[in-house]
Amino acid sequence: MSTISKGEVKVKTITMRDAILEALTEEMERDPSTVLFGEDVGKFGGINGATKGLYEKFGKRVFDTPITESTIVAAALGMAITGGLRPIPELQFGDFVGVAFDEVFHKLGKWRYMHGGQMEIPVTLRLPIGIAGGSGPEHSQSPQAIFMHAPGVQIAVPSTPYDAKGMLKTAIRDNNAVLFFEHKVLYDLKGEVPEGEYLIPLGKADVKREGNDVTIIATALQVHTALDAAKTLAKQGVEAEVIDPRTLAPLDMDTILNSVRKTGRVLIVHEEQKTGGCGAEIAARISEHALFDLQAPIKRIGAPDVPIAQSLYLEQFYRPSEKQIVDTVKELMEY
Amino acid sequence: MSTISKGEVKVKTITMRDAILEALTEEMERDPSTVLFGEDVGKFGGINGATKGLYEKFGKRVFDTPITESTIVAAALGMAITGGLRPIPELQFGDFVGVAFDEVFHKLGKWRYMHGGQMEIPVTLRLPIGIAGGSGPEHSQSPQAIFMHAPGVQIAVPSTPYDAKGMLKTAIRDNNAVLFFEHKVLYDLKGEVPEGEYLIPLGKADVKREGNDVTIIATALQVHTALDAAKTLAKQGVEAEVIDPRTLAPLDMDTILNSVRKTGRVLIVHEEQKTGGCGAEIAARISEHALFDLQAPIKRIGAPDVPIAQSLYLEQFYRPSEKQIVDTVKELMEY
Amino acid sequence: MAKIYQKPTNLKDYSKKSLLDFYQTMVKIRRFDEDLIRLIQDGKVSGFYHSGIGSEGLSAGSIIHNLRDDDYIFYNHRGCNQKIAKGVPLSKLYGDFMGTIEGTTRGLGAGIVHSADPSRGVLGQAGTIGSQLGICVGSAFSSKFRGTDQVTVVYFGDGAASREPLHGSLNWAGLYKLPIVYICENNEYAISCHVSETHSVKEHIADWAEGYGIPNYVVDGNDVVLMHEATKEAVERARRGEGPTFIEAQTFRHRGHFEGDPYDYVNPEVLKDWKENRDPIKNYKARLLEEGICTENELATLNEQVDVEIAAAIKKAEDAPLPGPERIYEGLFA
Amino acid sequence: MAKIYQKPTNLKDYSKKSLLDFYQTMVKIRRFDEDLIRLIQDGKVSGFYHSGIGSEGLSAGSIIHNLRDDDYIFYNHRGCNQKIAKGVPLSKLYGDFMGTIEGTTRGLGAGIVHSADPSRGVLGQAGTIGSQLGICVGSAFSSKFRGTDQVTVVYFGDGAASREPLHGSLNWAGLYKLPIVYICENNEYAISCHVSETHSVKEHIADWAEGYGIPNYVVDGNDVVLMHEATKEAVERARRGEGPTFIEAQTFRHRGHFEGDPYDYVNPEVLKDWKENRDPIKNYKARLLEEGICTENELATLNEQVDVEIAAAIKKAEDAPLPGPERIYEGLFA
Ligand SMILES: Cc1ncc(C[n+]2csc(CCOP(=O)(O)OP(=O)(O)O)c2C)c(N)n1
Ligand SMILES: Cc1ncc(C[n+]2csc(CCOP(=O)(O)OP(=O)(O)O)c2C)c(N)n1
Ligand SMILES: [Mg+2]
Ligand SMILES: [Mg+2]
Repeated sequence: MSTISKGEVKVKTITMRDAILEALTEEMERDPSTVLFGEDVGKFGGINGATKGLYEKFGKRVFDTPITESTIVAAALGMAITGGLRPIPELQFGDFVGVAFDEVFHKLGKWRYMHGGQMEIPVTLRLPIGIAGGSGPEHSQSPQAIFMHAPGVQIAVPSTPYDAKGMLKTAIRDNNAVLFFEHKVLYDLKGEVPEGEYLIPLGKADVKREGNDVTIIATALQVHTALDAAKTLAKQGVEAEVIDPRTLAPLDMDTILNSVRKTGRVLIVHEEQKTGGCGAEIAARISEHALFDLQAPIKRIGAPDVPIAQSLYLEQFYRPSEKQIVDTVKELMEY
Repeated sequence: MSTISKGEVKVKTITMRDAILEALTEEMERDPSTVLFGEDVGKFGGINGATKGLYEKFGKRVFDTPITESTIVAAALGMAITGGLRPIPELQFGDFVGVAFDEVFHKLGKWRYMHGGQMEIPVTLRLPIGIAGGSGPEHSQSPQAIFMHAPGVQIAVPSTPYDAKGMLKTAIRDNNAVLFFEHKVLYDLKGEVPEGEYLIPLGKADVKREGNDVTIIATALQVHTALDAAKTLAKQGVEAEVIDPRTLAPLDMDTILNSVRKTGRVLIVHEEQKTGGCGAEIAARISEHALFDLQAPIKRIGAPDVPIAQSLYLEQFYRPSEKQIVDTVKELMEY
Repeated sequence: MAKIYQKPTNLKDYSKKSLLDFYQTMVKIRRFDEDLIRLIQDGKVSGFYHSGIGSEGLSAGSIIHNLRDDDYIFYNHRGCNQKIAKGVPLSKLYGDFMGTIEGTTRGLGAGIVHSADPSRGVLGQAGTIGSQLGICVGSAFSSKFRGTDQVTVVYFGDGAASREPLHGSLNWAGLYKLPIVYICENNEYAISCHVSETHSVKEHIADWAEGYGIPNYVVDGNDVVLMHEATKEAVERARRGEGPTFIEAQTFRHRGHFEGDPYDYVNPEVLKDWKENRDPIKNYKARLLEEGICTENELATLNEQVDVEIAAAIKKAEDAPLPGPERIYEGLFA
Repeated sequence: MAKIYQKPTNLKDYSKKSLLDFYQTMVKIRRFDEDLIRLIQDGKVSGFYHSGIGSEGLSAGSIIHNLRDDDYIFYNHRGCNQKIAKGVPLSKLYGDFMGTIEGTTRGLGAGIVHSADPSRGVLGQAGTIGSQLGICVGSAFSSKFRGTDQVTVVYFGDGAASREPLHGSLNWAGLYKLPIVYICENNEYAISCHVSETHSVKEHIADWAEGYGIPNYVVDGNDVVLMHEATKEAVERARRGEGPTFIEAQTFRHRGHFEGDPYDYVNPEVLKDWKENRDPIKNYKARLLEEGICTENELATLNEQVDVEIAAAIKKAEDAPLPGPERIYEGLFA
């Protein structure tokens, strides 16, 4: 970790893993009602190392559970509704949300509402996602888009250490359920994070790059692919605006629509399968609210609509590439 | 059941429940490897009565299971991959697909592919859906749209007795997984069904009404609301084309796009929550493939993005209404 | 395996008030249920209702004079038995069924599940039967973590017991020695299926708990005093920090699974026997009189009090307005 | 509760060939694994690998001369032990790891799960650990329904056993008397957690099966002959239509959970003991020699055969091409 001073604010360059660890540490220090649990999150420090040292620091507030994703999430709900605890469970892979689906989609999302608003659900469920190192069809997915259809759950998908830290801290303090999706490739990505406390609100998109020619909306790892593509495009005279929604629920359509109204061209890029990915809802909203601002069809790039092969060689063909983005933007510019 | 003769083909007027029962009966008679199981599907005949008499007819090929949705679907997969059986499981409410989500989304959809295409998955999972009689947030949902994001599963959502029978027979014979969503209100809907065998292919939309002014794409019960609205609109000089996709996967975009190119105006209506509903993907595809044919923004009507209240009085405000459709179409006609 | 919890109970161990509390609670539960069925028949209540008539002893016995307001329960979907015993105001329950703003959900409506009253430890319930088995470990964990002696009692049917979450729940409960009392309301049927058709057990459902090292027993749930004592032991064990107990309480439905169920899958002789010879209220009343605890008149007075309370509750619930359509947009997020 | 399956085994009950088959299968499993680890270290194989070294006795003993090609297995995610014992060609397994078209998935790649060989009853495996517990009831139901005497053997770790599906699985298996042999590979750890930290059991994991009325026992999984006999009883019971058996087989990982795991959460003394004194191959070899079944030379010859077979398999897998990118669009639907 390197620390440099930028004007007044001291900033340091750390990985997203460390940013997450900082957020967890600070919030657990701040609020003694936080508890963190999941498989191997204790002494072992989590299979992605994102909870390293927390057990040593917080003792019984950090504990390993049996391999029981469904019970883990149900227990988090049960803890939350006593009004006494603020649970931060982790699933080892976001893919496993499938075995706790009823608990996440129907219980975390609906318990408060369906019981007349009498309880709060301050649960932050951490879910590592993404294609990384040949992990195959059930350990590589990005299942976040499904939960846009789930009333009552908030969806965070950070793309940088800075965002991850600020959003995770907000998520933990929030009195409603947050699904916090962490792309595994990003754990090792370094970025600047200021010293000291800051919070990032949920529901505020971030314009990662400004541009007037085309709007690229990208999430998670694809924010970086999009930024790379934008650099390449700039050399060719096309200025792309890159927007990271950061949360899919709430979804900051204002930022997106403002950009679309400016550029008239839209490309949405995500790693989850194209069909039914977050791009579907975003495109649909644009086509409802900014149709006449469009100068070109709305394009989406997502993974192919097939399960993710385990082969390290083949998995590269699932991940949207810089070239795909550049080519598609060029296509859009022809309208 | 009334039987009348229409030209050569004899047709009879029966409920969708009976149409489903006929399809099940015919296919179980045809293929001795079919087995049907679920909670109370045997002697009791299913809580919706859709399997009445099958136990008496087919004996051990129809059986009641413990309350174990996750095991029910897993068992169906296990039976299928032996190459020996063609399972037709039922969940009592489609909402419960949440407790079998991993089995449906990841196992039924991916087992064949991820094992290199070596096995077949001839499973037809029947799932009753929809707002009906004050059943509340966990017994009223229409969860089908989520599965558009699931590679490897086919999604059938019939709206008439005729479609239900023909599609269910096709689904049962298909060597891939089909999720068969049956709207509970439609069980009592009557419609004409021909005597004798017929099959309806999966992946073929049906134009339920022709019209040149606006395209209304609707599913399940909403097909009928849309047809009612179309009648009202016709009186006001607006001719709506009503398209029922019938299957969401495969999705027959050709039929939809042809209509959109003709009318230039699109309204998508479904009972599931608007955000992330099937309308999102359909709108996104239209905005990619027929943007310049549009004369008005793409509109969607779905349930509000909140859990479904249990109150019979309140639940009416979730279901898209004829008035909403008429009003929205009129808005579209102003462009 | 599971031992049968059987012993002579002695009414002399109880104050008269306590004994009459058991009685009045059971009567209140039954009358509530009967009147709700009438409201359904009158078309004033929608949705499906699963009557709890016949199992009042189980709920009254386990809760009354065992649980405090700050103890948690997760009720079953059969009747409002446990909610009533735990003290949720009747008008609020009727309000939920009628969808008026008097209901605990302030007009969203609740049927057999989704009423809640956190101030009385009633933390709601799931529509996916048996899901409470996972959730209850959380509330119990919370009490233990915070160092209170609050107990969580979770009710579930024989059918719900077969759902997969039971395993995760018993494992966590045993492992972390959570203060949970599992009460399996075994009425022999899950909708149309008899337990013998759907459950693989050594002898009893409670046997499933044995492998986890969780104390377990089978008790006649229709004997309100015995049920009380069986639960009392379990609650005390939990309060002492000694972990969970699994109680299988035997009972039977007097009515079908839901109102409207033909209920033709049950042997009429068996049903008759349960109604005539094993009715928890009838038998308890006979015992109170037989052992000279009170007079017929005293019981009649208690009944009348219940009638008055119920009539007032129904009126209050019915008089309250339905919410406006905007209600559906309220309260999704805190 | 669960009884310990312990008895003197007599090598004289077996043909020499059978005894050497046990030996050679174990050696083949270990060499396969060692060479795979070498390929990983050489960067030729990606993904994570969970080595099965140390547990060869369990797989070889349970499968060899017990199961037929048409019996089904659902393998565990640890090593390729059961797949190899069931006869899946080694080149196809290596092909899966390397992602060449020689693999059972014809180039999609498979890691520790997703190899399949239906012709040998290897019906694949799920990435969500323990999901095989639900799926296996389906294959067993199918055999029973079709009136065959095929058996389904399902392997799963101690950790997987704690997942919720176990309950649904044991209940169905007991209820429908399904021909399933449950083999719980208890190597005491699930990643970093010792069973004592995650499992609430009376004494043994196998105790969980008792409440379902399912015969169950605990066996030393590192004694290949004992493991064989324990499984044989269970397989025969299943073939006779008498239903499932639950076997908890004790063993230990020689290596970390995955290649790269520091494996520092295990007491080095304990690990040393398992490696030195309880290695299934080492002990069995000593016994073969001690009881005069064969000579060192004969065993060396068998080892050499294995080396040759493995070298050829690796070459075949490596020589096969990677598929083209279009491969990912093939085979989603039948
Ligand atoms: C996950 C799930 N599966 C099925 C149902 C439908 N269902 C509601 S009650 C019931 C029977 C429950 O039986 P039991 O637990 O014995 O309770 P009882 O009705 O007998 O009191 C079923 C199958 C449900 N609500 N949730
Ligand atoms: C549902 C699910 N949860 C968690 C994991 C991650 N995971 C893979 S192996 C493993 C440990 C399994 O332990 P055990 O069953 O004892 O098998 P062992 O690795 O010891 O052989 C875990 C937690 C998974 N693959 N699936
Ligand atoms: Mg019951
Ligand atoms: Mg293990």
